[in-house]
Amino acid sequence: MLGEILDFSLAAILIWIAWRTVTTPDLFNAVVLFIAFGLLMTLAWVRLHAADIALAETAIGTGLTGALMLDAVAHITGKRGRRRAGRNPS
Amino acid sequence: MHVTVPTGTLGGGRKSGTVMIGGGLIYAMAGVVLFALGFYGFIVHAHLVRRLIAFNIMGSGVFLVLVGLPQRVAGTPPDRVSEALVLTGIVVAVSATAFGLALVRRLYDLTGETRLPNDPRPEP
Amino acid sequence: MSAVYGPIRQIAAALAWILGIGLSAAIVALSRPDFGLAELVEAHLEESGVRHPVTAVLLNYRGYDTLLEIAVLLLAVLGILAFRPPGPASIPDAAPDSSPVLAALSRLIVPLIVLAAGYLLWAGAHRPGGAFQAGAVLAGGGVLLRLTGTIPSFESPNAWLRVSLVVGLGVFLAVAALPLFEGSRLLEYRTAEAAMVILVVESALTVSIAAILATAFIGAAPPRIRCMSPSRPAHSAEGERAGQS
Amino acid sequence: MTGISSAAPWIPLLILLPLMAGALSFLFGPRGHRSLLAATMTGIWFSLIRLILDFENAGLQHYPIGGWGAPLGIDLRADGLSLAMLGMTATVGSFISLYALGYFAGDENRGIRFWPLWWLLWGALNAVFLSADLFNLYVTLELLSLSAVGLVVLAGDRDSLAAGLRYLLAALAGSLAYLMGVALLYGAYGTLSLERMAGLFRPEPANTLAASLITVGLMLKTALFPLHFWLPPAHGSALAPVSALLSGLVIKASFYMLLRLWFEVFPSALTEVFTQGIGSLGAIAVFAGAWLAFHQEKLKMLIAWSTVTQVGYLFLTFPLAAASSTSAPAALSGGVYLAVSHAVAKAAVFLAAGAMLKVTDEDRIDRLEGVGRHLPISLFAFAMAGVSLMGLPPSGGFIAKWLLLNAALSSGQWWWAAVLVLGGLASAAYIFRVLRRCFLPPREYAAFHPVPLVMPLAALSLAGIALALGLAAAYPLRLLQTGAPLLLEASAPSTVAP
Repeated sequence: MLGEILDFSLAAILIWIAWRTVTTPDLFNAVVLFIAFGLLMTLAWVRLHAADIALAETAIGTGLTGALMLDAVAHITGKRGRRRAGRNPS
Repeated sequence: MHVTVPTGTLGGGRKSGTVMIGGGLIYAMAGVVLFALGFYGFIVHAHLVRRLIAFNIMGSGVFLVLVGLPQRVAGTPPDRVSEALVLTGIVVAVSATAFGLALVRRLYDLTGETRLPNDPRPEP
Repeated sequence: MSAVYGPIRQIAAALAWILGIGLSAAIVALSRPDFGLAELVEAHLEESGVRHPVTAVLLNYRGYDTLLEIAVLLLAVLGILAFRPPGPASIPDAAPDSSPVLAALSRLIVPLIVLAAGYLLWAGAHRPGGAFQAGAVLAGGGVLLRLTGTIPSFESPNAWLRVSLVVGLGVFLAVAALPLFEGSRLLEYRTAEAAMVILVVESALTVSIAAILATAFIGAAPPRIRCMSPSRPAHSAEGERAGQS
Repeated sequence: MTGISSAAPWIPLLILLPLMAGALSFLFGPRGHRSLLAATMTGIWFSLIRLILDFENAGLQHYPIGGWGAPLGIDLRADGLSLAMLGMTATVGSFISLYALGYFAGDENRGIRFWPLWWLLWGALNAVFLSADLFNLYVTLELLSLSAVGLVVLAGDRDSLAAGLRYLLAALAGSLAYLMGVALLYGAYGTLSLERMAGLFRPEPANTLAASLITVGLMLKTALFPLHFWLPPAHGSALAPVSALLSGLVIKASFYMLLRLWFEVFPSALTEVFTQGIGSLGAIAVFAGAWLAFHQEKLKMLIAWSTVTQVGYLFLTFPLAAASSTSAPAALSGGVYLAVSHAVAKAAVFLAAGAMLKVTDEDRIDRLEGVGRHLPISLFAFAMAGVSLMGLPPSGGFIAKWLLLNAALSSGQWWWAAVLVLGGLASAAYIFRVLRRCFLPPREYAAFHPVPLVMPLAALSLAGIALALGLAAAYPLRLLQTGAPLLLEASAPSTVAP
C-alpha cells in the first residue's frame, strides 16, 4: 500500500516537473527543472526494479545531458544573447 | 508468477483476486502523459534548446512505457530485455542530444539565432 | 505561456490531449502477452557468460543492438566534427583555469572517478553496472580535467583520440566477426569463452564511450568555463570566439 | 515460418563491411581511402551476389545472430524485397562513391569527414533492409538518421546547418513515435520479432493505435505530405553527393519499413479509410510537389521538391495493393520497383546537377545557359534520368507506373490511374523547364570550371541504369516475387478490408 502511494506521488511529481519544464518561460529554469526531472526519473527506475537504468540515467541522462545543456545555454546566452536577455525576461 | 488474463480486462484484480495492478501500470501511465507533454513542448517552442529538452522528456516517457508495461501485473518479475532496450535508448538519446546541441551552438555562432529560420512562432 | 503564438499553441495542446488520452486508453486496453522473455533470459543465463541478466541481454542475446548503438554514439562525434569550421590549426587554447580549488579538487576526485569506473565495469558481470555507466562516469572525469585545463582543447582529433574513439566499435566488430571465420554465426561466442569476450568488449566500449562523451562535451566548441569560475575574465573566450566566426 | 536458417556469412558481412570501413576511414583519415573503397565495395558486391545466388537456390534466408534465434535474440532475414533494396543501395552507393572521389578531390578537408559518415550510412541502410526485429529497426533507423544529418551539415554553411537541425528534430520525433508504437506492441505481445508479431497481431483498437504511431513516425521520416517540410531544405542545401544519397536511398529505408510492417505484420489492420487516406496524401504530394518544384529558382531545390512528388507516388501502393488480391502483386511490385528506379534516377539527377553547379558555380536555374555546350555528358544524364522520373518508356519509372496503373484499373480505382497519368505530365513540366535553359547558348561573361571526368560519368552510368531497369525488368521483378512472404500474404487485407 505504502509502495503504491509512493508510486502515485512520484508519478505525479514527475508529471508536474515535466509540465513546469515545458511551460516555464525562462530557458535556464527549464534546464534546471529538466535536470531535476532526470534525478526523479532515477527514483522511478529504482521503483521499477531497474537498477541499471537508474545508474545510467544518473550518469548519462542527467549528468551528461544536463552538463551539455547547461554548457550550451551558457554559450548562447553569452555575447549577443546578453543583450537579448536584457530586453526580455528570458 | 506469470498470470494470463483475458485480453482487454482492466487490471482484473476484482475479478479473480490473483491479478493486481502493478506499479508498472502507474509508471506506464505517467510515461504516456510525459510523452504527450513532451510532444506539446516540442511543437510550441521555437527555441531549439527547449525543443531538445522536450524531445528528452518525450523519450523518458517512451522509456517508462517500455519498462512499465511488462510489469503492469503485480508480481511479474522485471523484464530484463526491456531494461536493456531502455539502456540502448538512453544512449541513443544522449548521442542525438549532444549532436543537436553542438549544432545549435554553431548555428548561434553563425547567425545569432537560437531558432530555425522562417519559424512562424514569435520569440518567447 | 502568453509568449507562445496562439493557434499553434492551441493546436498543439489539442493534439497532446488526444495523444495522451488515446495512449492512456490503449495502455489500459492492451492485451497481455501469454509469453514473456523473462524466462528465456534466465534459462540461457548459464551459456551467456555473465550472471547479470541485463548484461547478458546487452552484450550477448541482443549484442547486435549494442554494436549498432556504439556506432550511433560514434556518429554523434563524427557529426560534430563534420561541421567544425576548417579554421587555422591553432585555436588559441582557452587558458587553463587557475582556480586552485578546482585543481586540488580534481586531483582528489579524478583517481576516485577512475576507480569508480573500474568498479562499475567489473561489477557489470554479476550486478547492475557495465560499460555504459562506467564510460559515463569516466567521461565526467574527463570533463572535469578539461575544466581544469589538464586536457587541452583540440582542432581535429589526434591519433590517440581517434583510436580511443573507435576502439569500442572496432573491437566489437572484430569480436562479432571472428566466429564467421570458424563457420559460426555473427556474435556467437563459445560458452567457455563468453565471459572473457564480454569483458574485453566491455573494456573497449568503456574507453570509447568515455572518449566519445567527453569529446562531445569538449569538441562542441572551445570550452567555456566562465559560468563555473567567475574569477576568470569573462570576455577573453568570447573575443576568440567572435574573431573566429 | 518458411525459408532456411542460414549460417553463410553473406548476410552479416553486408552490415559489417561498411561499418568496419567507417571505423577504418575515421582512424586513418585520407591515407589509403581509395584502397579501402575498392576493398569494401568488392566485399559488399561479392556478399550481395553470393546472397542472391543462395536465395535463388534456397529461398528466404534467416540468420539468427549469436545462434540464439528470435524471440530471445535478433534475427536477420533476406527475402526478395530485402534483396531488391540491398541491390538498389549497392548500385546507387557504388556510383555515388566514385563520384565523391572526384567531388572531394580538391576539398580534402570535407572529404575526410565525408567517408566515415557515408560508410556508416551504408551500413545502416543494409542493416535496415536485413533486420527482422522491431527494436533493432529503431536502432538502425537512428544510425541512419544521425549519419544522414551529419552528411547534411558537412556543407557547413548556415543554410545547411539550419536544414540539418530541422531534419534532426523531425527524424528524432519520428523515431520516438515509432518507438512508442513498438513499446505498446511489446507490452501487448512480449516479442519484438517481426515474424512472431505477424502471427500474434490482432487489429484491436489499442494495437491499431500503436500501428498508427509507428506509421506516423515512418511517414515523417519518409517525408510524405504534410510531413515533408524538412526534406526540401535538407536535400537542397546538402552537397551534391549527399543530396543524391538522401533522396535516392535514405527515405526509401522508412518506406521499406512501412511496406514491410503493413503488408506483413499489420495487414489485418488495413482499412479502406487508411489506405485511401494515405493514398490521398500521396496524390496531394504528387501535385503540390510538382507545382512547387516548377516554381523553384534553385536547381537543387527543384530536384528536392521533385523527391516530395515521387514519395507521393510511392504511397499509392497502399490503396492499390490493399484493394483486391488480384491487384496486390502488381501494386507491390510496382511500388517497390518505383522506389528502386527513383533511387537510381534521382541519384543520377542530383549527381548531374552537382556537376553542372560545380561547372557554372551557380545554383540558379536561369543561369544554366551554356551547360549543354560545356557539360554535354551531365546534361545527357540529367535528361535520361528525367525520362525515368516522368515515367516514359523505356525506363524503370515507366515499368513501375505501368504496374501501378494495371493495379489501379484491375481493382477499379480509376482515380488513382488519373493521378498516375496526370502526375507524369506535371513531372515533365519541371524537368523540361531545366532542360530548356541548358540548351540555350552560354552568356558571354559566364565562367566555366572543369570538373573531374568521373563525376559526369558516374551520373551517366546511373542514368543508363535507370533506363536499363525499363529494358531488363524481368529479372528484378522475378527476384522480388520469389519466396517473398510480403507478396504472398498480400491477399490477406482484401478479405479483411470492408
